[in-house]
Amino acid sequence: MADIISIARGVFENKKADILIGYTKATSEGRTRPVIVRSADEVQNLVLNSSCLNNLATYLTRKENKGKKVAIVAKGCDIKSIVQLIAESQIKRENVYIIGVKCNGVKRSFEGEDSKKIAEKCLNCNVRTPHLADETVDMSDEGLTGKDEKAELIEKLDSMSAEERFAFWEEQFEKCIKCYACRQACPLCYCERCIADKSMPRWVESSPTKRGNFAWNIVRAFHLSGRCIGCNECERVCPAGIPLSLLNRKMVMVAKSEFGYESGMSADAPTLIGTYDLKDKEEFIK
Amino acid sequence: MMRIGVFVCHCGENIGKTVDCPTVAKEAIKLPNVVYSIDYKYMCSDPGQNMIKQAIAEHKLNAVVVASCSPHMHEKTFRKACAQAGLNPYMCEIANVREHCSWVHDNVEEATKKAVDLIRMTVERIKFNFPLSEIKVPITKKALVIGGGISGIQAALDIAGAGFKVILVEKEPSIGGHMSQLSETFPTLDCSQCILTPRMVEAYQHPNIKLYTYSEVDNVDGFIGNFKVTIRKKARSVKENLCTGCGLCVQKCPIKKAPSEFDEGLANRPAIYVPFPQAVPNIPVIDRTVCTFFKTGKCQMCKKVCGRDAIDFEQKDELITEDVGAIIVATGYKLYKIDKKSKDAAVKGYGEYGYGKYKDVIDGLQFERIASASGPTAGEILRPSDKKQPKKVVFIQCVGSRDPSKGFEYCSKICCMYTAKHAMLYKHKVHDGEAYVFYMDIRAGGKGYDEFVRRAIEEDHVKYIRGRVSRVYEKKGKYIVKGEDTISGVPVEIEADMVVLATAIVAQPEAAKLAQTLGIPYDKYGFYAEVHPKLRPVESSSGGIFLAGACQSPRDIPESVAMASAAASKALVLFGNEMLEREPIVAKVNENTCVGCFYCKKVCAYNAIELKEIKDKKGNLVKVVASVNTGLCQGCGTCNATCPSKSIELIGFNDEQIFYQIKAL
Amino acid sequence: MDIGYYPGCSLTGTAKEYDQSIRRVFSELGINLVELDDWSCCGATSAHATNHLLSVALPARNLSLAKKQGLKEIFIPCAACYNRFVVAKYEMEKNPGLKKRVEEMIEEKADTDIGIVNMVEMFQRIDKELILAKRQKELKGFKVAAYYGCLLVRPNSITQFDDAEMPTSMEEIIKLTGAEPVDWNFKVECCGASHSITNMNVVLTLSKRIIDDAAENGAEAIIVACPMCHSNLDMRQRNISKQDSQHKNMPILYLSELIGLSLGLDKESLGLGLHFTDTEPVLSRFSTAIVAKE
Amino acid sequence: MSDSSFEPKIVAFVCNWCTYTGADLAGTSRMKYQSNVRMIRLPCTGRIDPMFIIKAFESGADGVLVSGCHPGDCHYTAGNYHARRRWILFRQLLKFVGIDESRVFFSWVSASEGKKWVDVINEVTDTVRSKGPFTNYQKLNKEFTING
Repeated sequence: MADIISIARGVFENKKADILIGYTKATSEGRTRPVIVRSADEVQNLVLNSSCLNNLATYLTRKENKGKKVAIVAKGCDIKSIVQLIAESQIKRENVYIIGVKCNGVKRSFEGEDSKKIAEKCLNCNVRTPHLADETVDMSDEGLTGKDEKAELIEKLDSMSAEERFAFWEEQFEKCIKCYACRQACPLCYCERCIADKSMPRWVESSPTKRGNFAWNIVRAFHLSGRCIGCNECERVCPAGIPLSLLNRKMVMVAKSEFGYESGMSADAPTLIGTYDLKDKEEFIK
Repeated sequence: MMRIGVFVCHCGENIGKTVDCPTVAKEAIKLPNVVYSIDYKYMCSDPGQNMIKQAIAEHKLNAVVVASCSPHMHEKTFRKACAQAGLNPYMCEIANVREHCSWVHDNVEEATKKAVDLIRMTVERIKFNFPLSEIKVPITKKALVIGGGISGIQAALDIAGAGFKVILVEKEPSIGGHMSQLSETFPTLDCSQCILTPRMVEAYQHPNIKLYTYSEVDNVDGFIGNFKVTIRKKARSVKENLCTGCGLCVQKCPIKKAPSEFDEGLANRPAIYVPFPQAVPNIPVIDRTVCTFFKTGKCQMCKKVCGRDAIDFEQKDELITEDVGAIIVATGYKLYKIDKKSKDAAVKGYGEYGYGKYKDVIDGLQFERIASASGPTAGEILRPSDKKQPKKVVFIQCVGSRDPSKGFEYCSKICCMYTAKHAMLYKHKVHDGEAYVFYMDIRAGGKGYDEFVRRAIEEDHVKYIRGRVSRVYEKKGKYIVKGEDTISGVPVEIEADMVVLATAIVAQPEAAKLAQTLGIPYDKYGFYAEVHPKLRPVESSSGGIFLAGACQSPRDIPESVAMASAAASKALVLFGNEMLEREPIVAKVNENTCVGCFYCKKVCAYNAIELKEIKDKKGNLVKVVASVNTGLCQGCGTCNATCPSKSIELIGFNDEQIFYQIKAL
Repeated sequence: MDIGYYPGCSLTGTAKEYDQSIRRVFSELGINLVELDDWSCCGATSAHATNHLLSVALPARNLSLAKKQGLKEIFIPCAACYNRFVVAKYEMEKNPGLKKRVEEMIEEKADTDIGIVNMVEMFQRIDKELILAKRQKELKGFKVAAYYGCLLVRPNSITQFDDAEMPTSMEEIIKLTGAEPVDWNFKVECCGASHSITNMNVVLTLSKRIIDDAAENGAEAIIVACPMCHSNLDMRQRNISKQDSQHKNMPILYLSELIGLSLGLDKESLGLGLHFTDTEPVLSRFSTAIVAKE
Repeated sequence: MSDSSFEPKIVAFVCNWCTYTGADLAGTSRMKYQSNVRMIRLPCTGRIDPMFIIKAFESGADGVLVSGCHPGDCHYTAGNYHARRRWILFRQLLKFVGIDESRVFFSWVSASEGKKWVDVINEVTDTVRSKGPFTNYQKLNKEFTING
């Protein structure tokens, strides 16, 4: 199978795309960073390995990339977000050239102890072979292992009392500084004016107060309910170290258990929000 | 700068008794931006409305909060008053301190506190109201009438007579409804068919009326002034344009023993049949469930004898769409059938009366057929089991009606009258017969009604027994009717030859389904709900859909006809306008912030969300956003709640209004 | 399954066989009847006519006992007792003042959240398949009249059980035995109840009408779920015979006895020997009809 | 925790066509219920945004009720179905972040169910009263008033 550099070169030589979003080496050792490649001359710096953590799909909806034909290097999880973007009319399938990555899992983090562990999202991955791609590239790195600590934490939270759970989240959300990095990194937070920035009325208080932080984190998780594909970029970029993936994962689990729904699998399938079933559960409604 | 006036209504004692209105007014003036407040005995009265108008002028009010009854009651009244004083009507809001406060609470302190809270919330809300003007939509000046009984016929004739087109849909093969089954009508005892048939023919021949018999309404889209209706024309198996109604096929059909619906099972009809001789249209229909050809593929006798080649075994249901501006629902009633008691039936049933078990225990409509000159006995009173003349007949009223323990709570209204009529008709035909009526009490309100019942008792010597019947059982060829005479306080047993049950009037079995198709509310019995029981009795709460006859509650003929004309006039009021003014409660898109995810489009039940391209000065496409077709939008606001960035908002119930209403809690 | 059991006075005296057959049948069906400890009379047919407060207090005391003994439901096979209990419970729920007075009288907190189960409901709860599986004899061709009497179904707004005028639930239970319930006219007519002692003629007239109608409609036995109905219909047939030489004996069986017969229980354990009207004609019919087990 | 003098603040978000009208009927029938509820009228349950519930708690509510037309009865065809799906998700989210989801109530009350409305309100009020004030959230509110 061809390597990423020759594939990228082919993209430009065959005029498959105007630009290509991929990964390149970052200055610090062991890190990668996203890069936008505009011609075949620039492809030699592209890399592809288990340090390619970013979900590049988030760049697809950036204003400067709109209207262009974009090639993108995407792991299975990233492709799920591309699928979701198509389903939500944000991009057109024909405008994106997907270089799917056959992937055995990426690192949990760029550095530290976690860089030796496999990312938690990779443990239950069902798209190691891309489910939607124009061509595929093999990322042969392997050998990463690790435990799904978040799954255990969700179970623990579920078994707590409401009071204990509230205390847990109060402590977590208190750390939030409202930098909105979670939002910026999220491929599905593509609103031009987020509800958190709406001032008339101000549903979410702008200052990082406990109450505003609660409101923000709840609304973020709710707006991603039935949409989040679980790339966990929000959590990775959070400077305060809030375990945001717990919220999203919980809602993914709810979508699965209540509706048998999984987002990001097919752009033609009906979305969870926006449709209904006459048989939706209502045992909680009097 | 908002200058808000608060007007607190006592509603006589209705609010004033539980809510301390003067205190409420004093509290209201303390609220920010409230520059004027006052309480008054009757705010909706002329002087009350004038107070509002004067205050608007004198205090330069630009918003008005009226604390009074439910907005469903007087929102329009007060908004109109504001408009007359030059204030935009949508700058007036109601705080419901009657239905939701004074009437439901006892404690004056609590109710007063709640009233102040409700006003504060409304005041905070109104600060984010802005002037709106009505939306104008064109009107399709054509009506749909569902149901071809006397109500539907009357409504159709009235609208057609005013010069507008009418579509009349009837699910049976002929129009006429229950009235065509009746023998004579109370209180005049004139022949039902004699007065009905001319009306049926008139409806059939009217150039403005298009009749669809053997048809049902499958789907309704759209809204007042602009409905799109899908009508299912069921396969009649007879080509209407070819059939001359000669009746040869009916005569020759070898199947003779299908129970006649028209004769309530007391007589039989062929597989190809015309329900009754005066049917309109006089075109037969094949009952495919009994026809030999449809069962075995053989016979085709009707086809062989038809000189016009009008029989069409291949005919399929046909779907027809029609655009109409108003809909009149006149689907009528059914009699409660007590023999078939299903487990989940709304009522427990009256198995103890032996209906369905004894052939001579019949219901009111069956008696009508027996008494009718066109009926199975040619009008002679003969009992079904042995065709002998019954010498003693017991009539039992309120079978299912006014009986919360076993039946329905409501009164079926017409049974007192028709039972008196039945007993009279019986006595007129069987001179030596005895007629007994078991009743709870006699409800004979209506012109000439009580006189009619008196006549039955005094001139025709019908024996009225006040009390209920506990059981009817057969013993040695007689039906023992066990009951109680509550006036003498003794149990009575009557050995009758025939028993007639005045079973309850119930809604059509498919009433709820049709209501859901039409989007109109109905009560727990399946009767359609009027928007106001006194002042708007023929309007449903869905604009442009009107009610006539017994589909709304049990009705007799004069009432049904009156309702039908009233409903027709409501449709005509609508048709008197060129454009329809609609409340401007519709969604609006903020095109700057919309990113075109189109979740709003997914949740919209009215296809009111369209795609709009935003281009820059050079004509390059910048983005595609949502856009609201205000003609289609009905203002539910589901899009608003769904939109993640709140780039679509429902005018009149926008985010700021609700936000500040909550904040003022 | 455990359930509280309130036999009531009749079942310790005139209706011993009812008690006996109930205990036998339910133990066979795997139900543990926990007899209410220290139960007392419910006031039955006389209290409510003489002292209303007492008529509520008597069942209330027993309800409180049930609560204290940790019972959630009590099974009351006597229709008269059943009626008193449901009425007392209903009245206390509707009238807090009355409940308070009752509490003063019984010097206990009155509890109304105890479920009350009558004879027919008891059988309705048991898995049909279980009864069918345990059935030893199929009473096929045995025509019986299901007699409810007045107290089981009335007042219907309070008992909420079946239909006051045309009940059918007992028939459904009877069908499990293979017996055929007949369609008849007097299933909810009064038998005269406690007039048996004070004005026997009333009882004779009423009971005769009931038995005659059952016979006319082909019944070979009448099935009851009330000790009072049973004693009137069973015991008074001798007197009926004295007045009417044409009278043919009609065996009167408790519902529990009928089920017991189909479960193959012997007549002694069901107490069939304790009846006044001979039950032998019924018993002899089914001595050989053993159902093959799969 | 539950103070005997505590009277809960309850907000009801209701649809105009069914529940609001049902509550009107309770009024015209002169039925009585506890006075703690403050009702906010929306055209349809479809209009009721989860943010309303958050805002209600921020504004000091101890309990929230959301009520609309029964399935099949929606004046706008399907608003209540969309709402129902939304609430299935939102309830689970509230639960997971420790906001006692049993302070949020949902009901279908039709225009003819005045009695049901009375029962629902009394039940909601009694339940919330027995739970006591929603101190968790009010703690957050307090911090806000001091800082901001």
